[in-house]
Amino acid sequence: MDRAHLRTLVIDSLRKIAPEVEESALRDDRPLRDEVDLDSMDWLNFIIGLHERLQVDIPEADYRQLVSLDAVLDYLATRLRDAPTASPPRDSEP
Amino acid sequence: MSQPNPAGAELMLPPGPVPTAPVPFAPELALGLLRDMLRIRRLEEKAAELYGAGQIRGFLHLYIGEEAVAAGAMRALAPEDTVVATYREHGQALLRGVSMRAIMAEMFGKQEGCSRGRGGSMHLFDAKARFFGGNAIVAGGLPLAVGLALADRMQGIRRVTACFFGDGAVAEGAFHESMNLAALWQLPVLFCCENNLYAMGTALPRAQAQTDLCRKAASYGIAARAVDGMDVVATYPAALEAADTVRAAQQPFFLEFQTYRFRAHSMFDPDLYRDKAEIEHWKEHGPIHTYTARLKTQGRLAEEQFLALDAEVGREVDDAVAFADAGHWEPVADLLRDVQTPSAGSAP
Amino acid sequence: MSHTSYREALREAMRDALLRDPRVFLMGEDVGRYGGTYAVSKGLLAEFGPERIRDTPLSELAFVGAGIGAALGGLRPIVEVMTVNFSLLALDQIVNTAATLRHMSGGQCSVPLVIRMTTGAGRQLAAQHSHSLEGWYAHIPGIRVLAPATLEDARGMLWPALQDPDPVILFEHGQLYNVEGELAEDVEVDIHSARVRRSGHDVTLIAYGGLLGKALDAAEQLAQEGIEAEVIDLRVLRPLDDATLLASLQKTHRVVVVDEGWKSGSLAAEVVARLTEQAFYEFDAPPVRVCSAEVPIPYARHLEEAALPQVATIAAAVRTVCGT
Amino acid sequence: MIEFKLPSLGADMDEGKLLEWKIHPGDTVKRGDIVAIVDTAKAAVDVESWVDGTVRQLLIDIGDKVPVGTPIALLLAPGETAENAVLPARGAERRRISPAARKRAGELGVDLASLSGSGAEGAITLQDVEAKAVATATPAPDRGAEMRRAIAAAMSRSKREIPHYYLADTIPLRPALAWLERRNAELPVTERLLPAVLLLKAVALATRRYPEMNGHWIDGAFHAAPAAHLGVAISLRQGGLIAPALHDVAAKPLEVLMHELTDLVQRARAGSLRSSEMADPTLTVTNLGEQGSESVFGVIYPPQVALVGFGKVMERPWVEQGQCVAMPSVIASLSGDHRASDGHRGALFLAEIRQLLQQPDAL
Repeated sequence: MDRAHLRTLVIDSLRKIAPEVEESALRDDRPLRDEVDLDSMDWLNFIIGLHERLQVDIPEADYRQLVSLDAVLDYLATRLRDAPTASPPRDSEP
Repeated sequence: MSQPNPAGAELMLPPGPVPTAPVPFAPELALGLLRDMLRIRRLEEKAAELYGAGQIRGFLHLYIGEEAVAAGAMRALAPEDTVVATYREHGQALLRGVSMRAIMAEMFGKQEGCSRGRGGSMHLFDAKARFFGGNAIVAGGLPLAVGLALADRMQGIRRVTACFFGDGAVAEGAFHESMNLAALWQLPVLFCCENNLYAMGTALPRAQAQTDLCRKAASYGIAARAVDGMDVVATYPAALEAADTVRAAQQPFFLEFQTYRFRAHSMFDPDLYRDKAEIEHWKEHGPIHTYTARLKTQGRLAEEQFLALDAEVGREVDDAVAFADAGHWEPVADLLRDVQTPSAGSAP
Repeated sequence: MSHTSYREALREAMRDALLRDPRVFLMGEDVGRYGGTYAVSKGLLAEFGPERIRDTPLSELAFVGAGIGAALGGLRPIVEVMTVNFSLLALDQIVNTAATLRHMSGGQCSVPLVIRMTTGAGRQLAAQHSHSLEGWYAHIPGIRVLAPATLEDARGMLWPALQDPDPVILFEHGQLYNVEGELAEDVEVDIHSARVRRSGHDVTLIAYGGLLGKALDAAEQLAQEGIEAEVIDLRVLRPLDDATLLASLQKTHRVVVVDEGWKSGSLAAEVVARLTEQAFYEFDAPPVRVCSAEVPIPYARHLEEAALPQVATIAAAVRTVCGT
Repeated sequence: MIEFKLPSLGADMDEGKLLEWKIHPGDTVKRGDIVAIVDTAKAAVDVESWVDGTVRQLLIDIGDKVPVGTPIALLLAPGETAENAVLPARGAERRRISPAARKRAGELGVDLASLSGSGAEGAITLQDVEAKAVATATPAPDRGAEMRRAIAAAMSRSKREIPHYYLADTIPLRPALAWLERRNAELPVTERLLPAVLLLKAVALATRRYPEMNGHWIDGAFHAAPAAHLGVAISLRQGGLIAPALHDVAAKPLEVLMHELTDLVQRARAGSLRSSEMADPTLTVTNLGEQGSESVFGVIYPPQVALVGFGKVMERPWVEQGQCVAMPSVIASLSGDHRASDGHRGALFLAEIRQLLQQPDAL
C-alpha cells in the first residue's frame, strides 16, 4: 500500500469523526488533534476506525507517537510492513 | 238576491235587468267601444290559454266580465291625463294605448315587454302614455295618484288622474287617507272603484260594515256616483261626466262601477267561495254580448260585421303572441339594471 | 365660516333648495304652522307659503305615497316623517312603491323623492320614539340611505339628494339637532362616499349618525392610551362605500363597528360581513360590533343609557380588538 | 383514548418538527418504543412512548412543526376499542392565528408554528409575524443559529433564575490513570476506557451521599432524583452543545458506561437522540478533556441544580510527603444552585468525588 493510498484511507477515517475535514486544508506536519479538533472520544473512535479498516491494533501506549498526520502515516506504514499479510481476526490477537 | 250560496250568504245578483235600451252612440264610437271590449276579452282569453301552456307565469288576474269599465273609462280620459291601475290592469293598459304586443311580451317576461319583462302581468307601465302601472299592493296606487294630482295642481297643469282600484281597497287605510288628502287639498283625482263584489274570495258584505261605497267617499266630501259597470252604454257617459267634473272643478270624484268578474280571482283561485248560479246570473249581463245584441237589435251591427271585427282582433292577438314568442330574454348580465338610475351610483 | 347648529344647517339646506328649485316643496306633519316637530322647518312657512310648506294630516302612508306620486309627476318633494318609528306606517309606500317603481317599469319611472326622518334614542322617549331602523331601509335596493352626522352633511346632503333621480332617505339623529359648530359658507358634499373623520393606524372605528360623536370621543380617549383609532363616518348607509372601509382595514387590520341599531340583522352586521367577505385575510383580530342592547329602548334614563352604545363601551371594544 | 402529546425535551424546547413516524395506525406500542423522530432546535430526537397502547390515529404529518404539548397521535389504551374509546377533553385548541397574520406569514415565509401569540387570547397577530420575519431575516434560519438561540434562552434563564455558587478542587489522578493504563493495555481498542468514564462514575456515586446535587428545582422546591442520570455535555462539531443523559450512571459497570457513552456521543453528533435522554438529565457533567482549559465553571442547566466541570488532565506540581512531584491531576469544579444547596455541602461533594477517584478499581 503506497503512502498516498494510505493517506486517503486515514483521512477517510478522520472524516467519519469529523465530516467537515478537507483533505487539501489538512497540514500533514501539524499536531493532528489540534488540526482536526479531536477530543479523547473522537481520538478513540479514530483509532477504532483505523483498526477496523486496516486491521492494525494500536496500543494506547503508542498514542503519543501519533502527533501529526505524517507521524500517523509513518506509524501505520511501519506496522503494516511488520505484518504484510492480512492481520488475523481481532479475537485471536494476544 | 235571496238564494243562499255555498258560503251560506245570499247570492249577490246584478242590481237591475239586462240592459236592452238602444245604444245612443254615434257609429264610430259605438263600434269602437265594442272593439275595445273585444280586444280585452280576446287578449285575456289567449293569456289564460297561454298560462295553461306555461308560457305565462306568476299571477295572472283576468278582467273578463269587467270590460265595460275599462272601455267606458279610458274613452273618457284625454291623452294628457294620468292613469294609475291595479294588478288587474290589462284592459286599462291596452285601451290606454299600450300595444297588445308589448303587453303580451311583458306577460311572457320578454325584454320587448312594456316593462322589459321586469314587471309581468301585474306591473304594466308606460310612462309615455302616463300609465303609471299595475300596482299589486291593494290600495297602494291611491296615495300615488293623489301625489300625481298634487304635482299637477302645484305645477298648474289641468288634467285628471284616474285611479283604478277594487272594492277590496276600500278596506285599506290607504283608501281613507287618500280620500281625505285628495278632498282636503282638492286634488283632481278620479277615483274609479271597480266594485266586483269580491276582494279575492271575500264578499263585500263580509268585509264592509257599509256596503254602499259611495257613502264612504261622500263622508270625505267627495262627489260620488255608482254606475252599472256591466253596461258600456252607462260607463262611458258616467266616466266622461266624472272626468269633466274633475277637470273643470279641479277636485276629486268617486265613481263606483258595479261589475263582476266571470273568472276566478287569479289563475291560482279554485273559485270555491261563490255559487255558480251567481256567476251565471251575472253572465247574463255580460258586457259584450248584451251590447252586441243591442246593436244588432238596432240594426247597427250585422253578424258578418261582428265576425269580421272579432277576426281582426283575433289576428291582433295572434300577432301579439308571435311577437312575444319571438322576443328576447334579457341577458342575466343585466340583472341589476333599473334599480337605481345609472348616473346616481352604480351599486344597487 | 359661521356659527350654526345642526338644526339650522338642515333648515338652511331646505331653504336653499326651495329657493333654487321651484319644483321643491316640503310636506309632512306639522312642518308648517308648528314649525316642525324638531323646529327644523321653523320660519319656512312664512317665507314660502302653505303650498310649498305643506302640513299634512297624520297619514304617513298617504302623504309619503303622495310624495312618490308628486315626484313621478315632476316635482322634487321633501317629505318629512316625524320619526323612523312612524315611518313604518308608510313602509308599504317606501318599500313597495318608491323603491320598486323604477325597476317594475323597466326603467321608465324614477322617483326623485327625498324623505327626511328623525331617528335614534337618548332623549327618554321610550320604545315607540327611539329606535334606529336605518338598517331596515339600508336593506332595500332602489333607495339611497343617508345619515348626516356633521353640520357639513346636514347642510350639504339635501341638495345632491334632491338631484338624485331615485328615492333618498335622510336620517337625522334626534340628539344632533342641538349640536353647534362652525360651518363654511359653501358646503359641497357628495352622497356616495364614507369619510375618514379621524386618522389612525391601530384600529378602524366605523360609526354613523348619532354615534359618530361618541366614536370620536372614544378615539380621543384611546389616543391617550396609545391606541390610534381611525374613525370612519359611513354617511351613506346604502349603497355602502366598501372601498373606503376596505382601505382603512388594510391599514389597521382591526375593525369595530358602532351602530345604534340592534345587533341582530344590523347594518353593523352588514358592514362586518362585507369586510369579511372581501378582506378576510386583512383581519388581525375578530371584528367587533358595538350595538344597542336587544331590548325596546326603555324610558328610565339609566336604563336607556345602558341600552345604548356609550363612549366607554366603544373604547372597551377597541381595547379588546387591540388585545390590550 | 390516550392523546399522545409532543413531550418537552428540555427547558429550551418549545416546539418540534416531525421528521418521521415510527408507528402506524393499528400498531401496538409498548412503553419505551420509539414513536417518532422529532427535530428540535438542538437535535433530531427519538420520541419514546410512555404508555402501552394501540395506535388509532396520527394527528400530524411529517414536516409539521408543533408546540410542545400538542397531541400528535391518538392511542387506544389497553382494553379500549375504537368503538368504546373515549376521546379526552380537548386541551389544545386550534391555534388562534389572525387571518392577516396567516396571510402575511405566507408572504414572508414565516413558520406560524414557531410563533407564540401576543394578541387577545394568545392569538398570533400580524405584529408577531412581522417581528419574527425581522428576527429571522438577518441570517438564514439554520441549525446553528437555532441552537445558539436555544442555548441562549436556556442559559439566560439559568443566569436569571439560579443563584450560582462556584467551588473548585484539584484532584490527583495518578492512581486512576495508572489503573486505566494498565487496564487498557490489556484490551483491544474497542474495549478501552476513557478517563471521562471514571469521572462520570465518580460523580454519580458521589450523589448518593449528596442527593441535593442531583435533581430538579421545580415550582420553588427541590425534587431529588431517584437515580443519577448524568447530562453529558457534548460539543458538536458544527458548533453548539448538547447534554443528553447517560442513564443511571451509578448503577452501571464502567464497561457498560463506556459503551453507552460512545453510543451517546455518536448519536448526539448524528442527531438521533431519544426523547428521554433529552428530557431527564439530573446533573450535568462537562468534561473539557485533553484539548481544553485547566478549569471550567459551567452554567447550570435548568431545572437542574448543579453542574460538575472537569478541566484538562495534566501534570501539575504536587507536594507529596514533603516533596514536590509532578502529579497528573484535574481541576474539578462545582456550579451549585444556592437555592438547593450551600457551599459547605458542595465542598463535601467535591471531596467525595476526589475520594472516589483515588480508588479506581472500586468504581
